[in-house]
Amino acid sequence: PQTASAETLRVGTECTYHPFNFRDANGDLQGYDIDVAKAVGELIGAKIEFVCQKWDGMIPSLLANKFDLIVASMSITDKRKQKIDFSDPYRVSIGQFIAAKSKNLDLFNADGSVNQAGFEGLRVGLQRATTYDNWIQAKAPNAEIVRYDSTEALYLDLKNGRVDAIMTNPMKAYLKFLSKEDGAGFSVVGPQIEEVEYFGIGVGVGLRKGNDALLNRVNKAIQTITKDGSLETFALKHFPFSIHPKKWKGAG
Amino acid sequence: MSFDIMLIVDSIPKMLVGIGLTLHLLLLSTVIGLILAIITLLMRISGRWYLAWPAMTYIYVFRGTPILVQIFIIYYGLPQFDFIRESFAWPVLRAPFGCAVVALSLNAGAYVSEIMRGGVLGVDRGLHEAGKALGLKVHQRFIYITTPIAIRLAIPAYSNDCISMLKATALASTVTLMDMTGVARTIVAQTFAPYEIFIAAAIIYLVLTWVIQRGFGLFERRMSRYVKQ
Amino acid sequence: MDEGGQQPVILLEGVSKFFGDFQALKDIDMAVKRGERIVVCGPSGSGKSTMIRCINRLEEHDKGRILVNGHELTGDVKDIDAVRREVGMVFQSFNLFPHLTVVENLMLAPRLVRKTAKPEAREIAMRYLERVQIPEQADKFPSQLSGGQQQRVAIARALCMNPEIMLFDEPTSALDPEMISEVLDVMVDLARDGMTMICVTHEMGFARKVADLVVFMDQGEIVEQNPPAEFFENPRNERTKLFLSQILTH
Amino acid sequence: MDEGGQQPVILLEGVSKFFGDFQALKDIDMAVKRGERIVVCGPSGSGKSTMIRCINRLEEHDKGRILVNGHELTGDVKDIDAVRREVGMVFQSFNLFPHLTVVENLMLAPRLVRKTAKPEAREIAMRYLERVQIPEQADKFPSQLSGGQQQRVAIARALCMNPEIMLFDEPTSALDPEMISEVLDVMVDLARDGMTMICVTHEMGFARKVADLVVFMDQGEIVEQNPPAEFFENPRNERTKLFLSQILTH
Amino acid sequence: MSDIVGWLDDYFWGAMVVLRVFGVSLLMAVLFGLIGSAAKLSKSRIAKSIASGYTVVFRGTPELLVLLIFYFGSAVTLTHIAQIVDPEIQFVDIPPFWAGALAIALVVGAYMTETFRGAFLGVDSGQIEAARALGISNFKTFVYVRIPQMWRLALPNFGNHMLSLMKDTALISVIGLEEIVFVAEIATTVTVKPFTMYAIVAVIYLAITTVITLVVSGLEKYSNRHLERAR
Ligand SMILES: Nc1ncnc2c1ncn2[C@@H]1O[C@H](COP(=O)(O)OP(=O)(O)OP(=O)(O)O)[C@@H](O)[C@H]1O
Ligand SMILES: Nc1ncnc2c1ncn2[C@@H]1O[C@H](COP(=O)(O)OP(=O)(O)OP(=O)(O)O)[C@@H](O)[C@H]1O
Ligand SMILES: [Mg+2]
Ligand SMILES: [Mg+2]
Repeated sequence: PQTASAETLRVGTECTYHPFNFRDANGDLQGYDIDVAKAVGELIGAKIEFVCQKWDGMIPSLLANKFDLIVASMSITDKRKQKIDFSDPYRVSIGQFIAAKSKNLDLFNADGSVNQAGFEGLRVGLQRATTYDNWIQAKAPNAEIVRYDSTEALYLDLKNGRVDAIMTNPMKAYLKFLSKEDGAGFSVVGPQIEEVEYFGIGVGVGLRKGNDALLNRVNKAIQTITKDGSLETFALKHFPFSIHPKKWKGAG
Repeated sequence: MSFDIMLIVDSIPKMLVGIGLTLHLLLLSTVIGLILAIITLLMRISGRWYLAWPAMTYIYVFRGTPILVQIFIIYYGLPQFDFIRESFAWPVLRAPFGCAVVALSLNAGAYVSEIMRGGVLGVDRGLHEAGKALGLKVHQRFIYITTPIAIRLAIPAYSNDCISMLKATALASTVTLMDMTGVARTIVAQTFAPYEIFIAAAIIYLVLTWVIQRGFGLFERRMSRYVKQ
Repeated sequence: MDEGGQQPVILLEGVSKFFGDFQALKDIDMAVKRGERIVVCGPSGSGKSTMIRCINRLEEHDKGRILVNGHELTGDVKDIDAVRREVGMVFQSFNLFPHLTVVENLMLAPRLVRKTAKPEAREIAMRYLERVQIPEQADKFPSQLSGGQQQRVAIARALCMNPEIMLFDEPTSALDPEMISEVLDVMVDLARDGMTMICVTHEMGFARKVADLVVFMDQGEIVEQNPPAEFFENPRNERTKLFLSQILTH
Repeated sequence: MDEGGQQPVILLEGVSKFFGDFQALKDIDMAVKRGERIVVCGPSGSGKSTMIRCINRLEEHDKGRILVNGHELTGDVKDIDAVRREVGMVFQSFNLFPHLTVVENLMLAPRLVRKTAKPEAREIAMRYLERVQIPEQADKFPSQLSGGQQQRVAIARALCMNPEIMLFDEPTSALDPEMISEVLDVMVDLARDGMTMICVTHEMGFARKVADLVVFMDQGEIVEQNPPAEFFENPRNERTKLFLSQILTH
Repeated sequence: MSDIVGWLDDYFWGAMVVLRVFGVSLLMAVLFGLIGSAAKLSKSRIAKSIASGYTVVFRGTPELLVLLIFYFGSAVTLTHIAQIVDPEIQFVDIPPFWAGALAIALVVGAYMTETFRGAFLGVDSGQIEAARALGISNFKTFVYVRIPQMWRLALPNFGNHMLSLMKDTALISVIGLEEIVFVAEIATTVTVKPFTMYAIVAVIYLAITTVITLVVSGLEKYSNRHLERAR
């Protein structure tokens, strides 16, 4: 309907979630989310303009019309879906615990279920208003949750010993922390967690409700970049490994 | 988006969960700040440069930079150095509460010492001279003449400073503390209704401000019995 | 250490005082005997206040010698404390302690300096309040008194330390005309009782009535000093004449 | 509207003034003829200031009539502005505008009220500065002048509006003794030139020298009014006697 | 050092944002302060109570909250108002820069209201009487006598308010404006040197506040020149 050339879409993203969305030393935005947003923009013929927004204000800002799309590694959850719409997922949504090796934490039983005793009084750092927050409140209510405004602070404080463990995205953690000198004494604890009930069906693009035309165009674009291997290319640009599990079918 | 008054009413009780932490922060940092301020003031008016200069530098730096930046430097910045993490101060600096108290107290110390200095300088020189002429010694003049008058002169500014401190405790939410603002931000993250929730929080802060102001007002009136109406 | 008779209780010899480059006192000589009453007058800025402030070392003189009751005023703290105990001072602006009641104002120095017990200090205070005729104001705060009453309290406060010498720096010039007389009355009374006094004032009626000597200062110097009769009827110096004509014209 | 001859330029008839419940003026009657010089005296709080402040409506009276140069003082703004242009006032505390130089102080009202052009306003200002004998201070700020000089500037400032009548409220009581005479000299000079004046003052020498009538007030009432000779030599009322005795004692 | 160099230009642009917010909010705050103090000194009871409501609310609420409320709330409120006029309108918004500047200005303006009010009262009432006795109208008295004198009295406090305004700009990172705190945060994610990165922020703020302090004390000297004794 709209003429493609005239349209500008403002995209909200965190700008501090390395390597999904971040700013390099030149001041340019980079990352997997950014690549996805740009590709989507190109496919639907709109100019993309990025807006940096703190994580906990992401949805309120979208609702307040500070921008038109969220492309910020936001997992598609039922709770969020009550407020906003999501596109099809463009990557999986998983979480994992990370802690010092020396702590020898015993958080999960052999069958993969949660070992409540292991969480007793454990200080777990995570980012405010994330899927991890919801998961741990439901599954390990006896842990002490420490909420941060950004993920980067998580690694700093894990290293500094202010929290016993963190729950975060393992791909990001590997790249940013575990593979680095700082992360030498740390490792993942327990399996990757991807319960759809908490983590949703993956990470998608967020839109205000009642914008079905735009939603359809975004969905179509995501299907295209999933099928033509663009997503895989984007991922390999930032990670030394594929972030898309073999069984993940993506959109469509 | 719509505006929901009931949400404000409903969220106020939830927010009160954080009031304890807010008040705890406020109390501790005003008390420590007061002690720091007295030490700094005495250093400044000691007339010895090696005491006065550090005090002035301290005041200059802390009054010249935003508290938010101070909190970030103390919380995120200091652990960059290994020696800090191995020092005796680490148990305090390790906890976000400790960091917030340290930042707020240092801030209060700098401001309050200036307020007290204003009070001391506001004491009429003639009164010092009268004390001298009566043969009172330096410390007697300071205790019996300067201090009581300076305190009264400083109350209004000090009460303003306490209110600024209350407002500054809100910044603790940026270093993971669940004070009232921290709680409010978490509720926003769940309800996606920032407008209502933050207004509810503002209402509680306003009530606290009112209480503080009122308290100081009564104190000032008591201290000012001798001033002509 | 005791000097009765003709030994002066206050002796200034060649006293000079500088504020930066400005010389406020130029080579002042003066001798005051026990029981003498000196009135100092002169135009504004002539150094009257500076001189009497040097006598109880609220200012430090730069040259010359000042002896008060046998103590020489040097940097020595002990001498200064001794002198201040023996010299009472009354200021133009009263300088009562606003946060203390009248009687507390009077009790403060005896209690802190002389370590007098509280009931005794109170008794002394009440005695001097009666002397200045306002015992009924004892429990008010200074701000609740008229200027004349405040100045009388200030005089009583100085008397409570039982000083040998009283210094007055324009004690009535901040007062409304009708209050001046109530303060001067108290001072006349003191003078009659034989108190040694140096009083900076422009109240020439007072000078005539009680002064043994009127000292006229100008530009940091003592220009003329004479008994009042001589001083007023027969001023020698031109500057004195000019000053007297100005002050007495209307 | 023109009244020469014996018509009074200022007429107060049964004027009362309340501050809350407190009655500061009680049924005051007074008539001042052109060229007359009135001195008002009386104890503090007797209503002297209040009375002359009512005359140019710095206070509003509550009862009675006040006529100034034919204008009755009511709420009517036009009349008030007209009156203020014809009545100059000099305050105890000078009230010079501290942020303006002396000559700017003098020029302000002519320029703003009479719309006089700048060069002309300056000329007028300098004329009156010469009259009060301080033309050389024109470009200083008030704070750089002595009290006596400041008060002379204040008089010149009022004269610049070329008023018919001058009101003085204790113009010398904030001054040091030597400065009093320089201000009184200017006022005597004005009086000799035939200016209508009402002057609140305790300078009895001045009253004797220039006043046509001395008015004594107490507790909001005019207790006695008489020519100075009669007033000083032969006071009738007890309160007048008491007051005179207090003020002339020392 | 090499950690820092690549970020210097970001800090520079961040500092520009800070200065822009500072300039805009300072102008607005002075305006609010003058209006507020005029209202408080006026005889109108309504104006008085609106003004005191304004000062109570904005002096008693943490700046952080005011900022968040304005950032999120401006859209809601403006949209509501706009929809009354034209129901077709879906969203109205003010950009974060203006929301941030306005929020800070309202807070600081509340403090300035009190300062200006005090300064107006501090002008000796004798001055106003003298002007009235000379027949100068109320308005002209305000312009030629009260404002020039009030300004001098307000200056020291005004300087303090400028400093707090400057420091409040640190909070706008919370609503996503890319000023220096934000730059430090981003730089930390790459360099893992939080102390260094935030210390740069502190130094920049210290430099700016020092300049403000110097300017204010210069102005104070200038505005007090007529009080210097000339002897
Ligand atoms: N602390 C000071 N610093 C610099 N100059 C001073 C100081 N105190 C006094 N002066 C100067 O010394 C001179 C003498 O001052 P002093 O107060 O003794 O005069 P005075 O005769 O008491 O005058 P007044 O009648 O006005 O009280 C004046 O010129 C005054 O400006
Ligand atoms: N604005 C006011 N509000 C209330 N009471 C006032 C006011 N102005 C004057 N008064 C009272 O009115 C009475 C007369 O005051 P006024 O100033 O006229 O006295 P005065 O004769 O000029 O005294 P002084 O010699 O002290 O100047 C005093 O009791 C004073 O307290
Ligand atoms: Mg003197
Ligand atoms: Mg009066």
